[in-house]
Amino acid sequence: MTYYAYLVAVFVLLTGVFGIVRSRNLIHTVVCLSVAQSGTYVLLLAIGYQRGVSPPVFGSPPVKPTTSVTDPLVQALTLTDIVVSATVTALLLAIAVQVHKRHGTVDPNELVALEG
Amino acid sequence: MSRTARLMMFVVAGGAVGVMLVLGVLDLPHFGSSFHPYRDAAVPAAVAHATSNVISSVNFDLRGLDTLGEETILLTSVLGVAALLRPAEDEEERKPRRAGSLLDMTRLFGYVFLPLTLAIGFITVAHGALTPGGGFQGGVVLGTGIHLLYVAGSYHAIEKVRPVEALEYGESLGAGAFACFGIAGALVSASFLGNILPWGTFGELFSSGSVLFLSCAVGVEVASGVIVLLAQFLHQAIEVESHVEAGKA
Amino acid sequence: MVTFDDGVALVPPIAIAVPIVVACVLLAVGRRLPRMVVDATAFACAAGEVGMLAVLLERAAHGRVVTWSGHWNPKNGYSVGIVLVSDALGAGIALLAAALVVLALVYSWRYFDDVDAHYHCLVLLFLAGMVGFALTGDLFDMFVFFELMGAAAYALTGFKIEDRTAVQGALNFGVVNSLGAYIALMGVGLLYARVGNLTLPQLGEALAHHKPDALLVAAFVAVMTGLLVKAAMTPFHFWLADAHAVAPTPICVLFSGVMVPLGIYGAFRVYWVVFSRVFPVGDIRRAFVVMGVMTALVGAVMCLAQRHFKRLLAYSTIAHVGLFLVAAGCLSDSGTAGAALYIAGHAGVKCALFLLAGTMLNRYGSVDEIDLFGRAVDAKIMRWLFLVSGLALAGIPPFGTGLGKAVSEEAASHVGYVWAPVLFVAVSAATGAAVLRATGRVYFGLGEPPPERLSHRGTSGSEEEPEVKGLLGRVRLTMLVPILVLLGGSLALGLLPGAHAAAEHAASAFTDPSAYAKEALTGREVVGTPPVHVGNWTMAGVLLDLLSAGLAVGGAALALYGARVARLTRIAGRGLPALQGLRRVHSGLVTDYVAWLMTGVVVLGGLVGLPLR
Amino acid sequence: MSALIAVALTLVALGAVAVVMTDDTSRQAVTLSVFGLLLSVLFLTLSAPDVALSQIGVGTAIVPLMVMLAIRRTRDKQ
Repeated sequence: MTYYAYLVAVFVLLTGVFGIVRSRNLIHTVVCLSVAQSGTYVLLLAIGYQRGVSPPVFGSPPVKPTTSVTDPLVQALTLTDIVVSATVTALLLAIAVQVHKRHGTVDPNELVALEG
Repeated sequence: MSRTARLMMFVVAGGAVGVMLVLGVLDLPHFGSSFHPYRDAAVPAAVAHATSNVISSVNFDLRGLDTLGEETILLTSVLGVAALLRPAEDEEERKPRRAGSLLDMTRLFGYVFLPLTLAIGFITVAHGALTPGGGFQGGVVLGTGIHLLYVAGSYHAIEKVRPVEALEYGESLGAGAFACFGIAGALVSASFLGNILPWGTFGELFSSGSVLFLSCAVGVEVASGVIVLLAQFLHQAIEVESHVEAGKA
Repeated sequence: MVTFDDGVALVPPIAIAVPIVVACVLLAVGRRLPRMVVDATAFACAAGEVGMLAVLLERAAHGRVVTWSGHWNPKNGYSVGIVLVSDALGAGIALLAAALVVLALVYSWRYFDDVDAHYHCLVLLFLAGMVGFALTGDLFDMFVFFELMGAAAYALTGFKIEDRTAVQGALNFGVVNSLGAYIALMGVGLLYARVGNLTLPQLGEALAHHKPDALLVAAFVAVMTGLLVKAAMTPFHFWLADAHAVAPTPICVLFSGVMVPLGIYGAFRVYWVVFSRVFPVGDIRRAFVVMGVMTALVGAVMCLAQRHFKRLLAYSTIAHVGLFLVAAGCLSDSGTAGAALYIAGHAGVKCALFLLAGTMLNRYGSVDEIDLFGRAVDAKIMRWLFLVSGLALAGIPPFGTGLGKAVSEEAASHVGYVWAPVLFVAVSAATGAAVLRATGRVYFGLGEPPPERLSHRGTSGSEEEPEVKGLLGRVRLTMLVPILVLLGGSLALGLLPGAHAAAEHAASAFTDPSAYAKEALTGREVVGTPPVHVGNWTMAGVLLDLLSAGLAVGGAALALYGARVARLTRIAGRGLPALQGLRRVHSGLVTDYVAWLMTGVVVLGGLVGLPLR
Repeated sequence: MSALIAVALTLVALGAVAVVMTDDTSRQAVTLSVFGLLLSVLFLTLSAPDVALSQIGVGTAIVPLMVMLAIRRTRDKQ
């Protein structure tokens, strides 16, 4: 059990990349890119987890601050990562919509404008 | 490269990368271990600035520059989407057909939950320094909440409520306020993005000084950014008809 | 002189925040302002950036400027805040970015007609990302500014939405760079788990003299992958030709001039500060040099095979990236100094060439060498500018490119790679020959008119959409001045007496991780090595430069008139299938590029990890 | 507690495979939304409430909505 979380993180990253390589639709490529990125969420939060301690928030049920809590930094990094994922996904979806307008198709294998 | 050749290359390369990463991951400290030196330093630092939610303290106080970069990425992407989905010469708008039939229950659901979601959004932003949540999460809830009007009412209803241009002000106001606060902190107390506002007492609503201010700035920016983003995609999906495609389809 | 709370220490964060504030103001009120005011505001902000960063560079030349954001100065060597460390090379490449943005904004003055303030906001946010990436001393902060640069670059690449190659190039660029960044983030996660902190000095100190185990190899390869995808090292380079060939001309200037070199700067910054005391130097040197040679050769061959002038320049950038990797990959002070000089000199010449390509596109509606045969013989000024730039690209003295090439050749042979001068001369001659061949055909009408069968091969440049409504009568002054300034800058770099000595001094600070960490964590100044007094040009360097310029002219002549010589066509015929194979590999499909990216990670992992077995 | 984490991890891994293998464009937005929900559940079990809330907002609501609208825009109009 000790390494299962890290292995799932690597598995999700590679699954996402596999999705990109086999995709037949640019929208699906962008979706698989965000799946690949969620591999990094799992790795970061697994690194920050500590067995049997509460989250580092002392306000909801007001509790005396203690340092036996899970790591706040990985959660801040994952928050930033989720924002980056959402925004880059939105940008790439907008580009994919434009590719469909100009090329009439979203199948990456039929796009031949940039060969050679 | 043919599709099968590409998949073969990926299977070989992906497998080797997987082996490399797994070997690397096996040297990590055990899952759930208590080795977290940064947490041992961050919790006292957050408590020193009277911030109960240590994650918001890390986000807006200890590592404020990361969050400035993150909000600028959000601003850049919304700007990029607006630039990329701007009407091209060979496109014209067409008014969407009458909306389809709508269950009364969905209409009720929409109108009941709309004020509720907006309230939750405001609370999440305001209590960013106390309870889980903060500027970003609250902004997301606010941004999506307004679209319940689209679920309950119709596309016209939502178009009236969210003037896209006014929301660009909200977005640039939020990101600009964050950056200006950083510069002000640097000029006033020689500390860029330093926590120079009064910290208040631990556990109260108006505690944690600049964390609350920056959290609200981010809330405003994220809410308007999300609405402008969804407005662009809704506009593309519903209103714009491109001659290129019309000709081809 | 290390300053935690000195005035200059506040310049780096303010230099990052100012473009963001101006971009927000332009976004809010841009719609109402006349186009002229928007241009002037963006120009003033970029000029202000140049001023601030010049002051920072002048101070950083004497010693690192350290800024802990938010007053979180380290207590007994540990801090929870983010540090910005500006040494001479960091401030220098940030200044280069700001200067190129100023020139790009001057060039695009009244350049796009249908654009509102969004274009200027994106350029300013792109500048903020580049300055942040250059000056930060925190590993995750580098990832954040890396993504900020990326987001602005994807939107700017696809800005000409009516051009069907632009949108496809932007998508390839976006998917490949983002995937590289996410793989780098995995590496950052591994490092954080091992050390418990994210700032480069604290990572370096904690890992110093640490036995390189599987985690450090995986983390090093992952972080390097993200940075070297941005630096367009083979086999991560495919996105660059697609993105450069289709982006608006002022944006290509920013891509080739400073964004790609920032990838190399970031890779070697992370290597020197964090990993230089972990891995044996020989293995990493071999890895960088092997990948550098591959990149240089692929870039040079593809550059000669292009007919689309902007794609030709993009592959020339890839070839030069290979040379920078070999120079900096020598992991020596003089190698780093040579790479720094070569990057600065190359930035001036390559950006001038991209701006010239922009004038070609907007006067003749195409950048295709075959279609425009002899069309521009009347352009008196342009033809000589093209000629000078082609020779400068080949490294003719006294241009900065020649100086950088000479210093890099000397450093590489000093470290033991005696064959390096041959590679440097051959590759820079090849890129110079390609540019001179294109110039000869379009601006001088030399060589036979191309036969019909040549006209269908590869991506032709005639599809590209001109960026100005209606073709220009003559070249506007706002387009000519930046070209002259860029060529003049590269020339000045070569002629400046202290250039080489300054680069050596800056390189010695760049390649010293313990001084970097001590100054960042304790604030006590570390006396750097005394500035070495070395002349700019050596006889051997000048001769090699002249040789490569001569080979470039010879190569161009060969390409223009070679078809007549029967024996030559036979040799060319034999080499054709290999070239066709290489060209088919550059397929323009993002699915292929991602498969190649994973192969690149495996090759990098093998080069770094296997020797440790 | 760690049994719950193991279950959540397995579901996330299966969710990733599901999203990657759905070629039918109409179902991609839904599977992505379910995957976002599974990630939120995993984050809760790893005691990271802030991140779970953010993932629910972004990964379950906004990104799938944008994907659906993009797919609707790029479906060839008969």
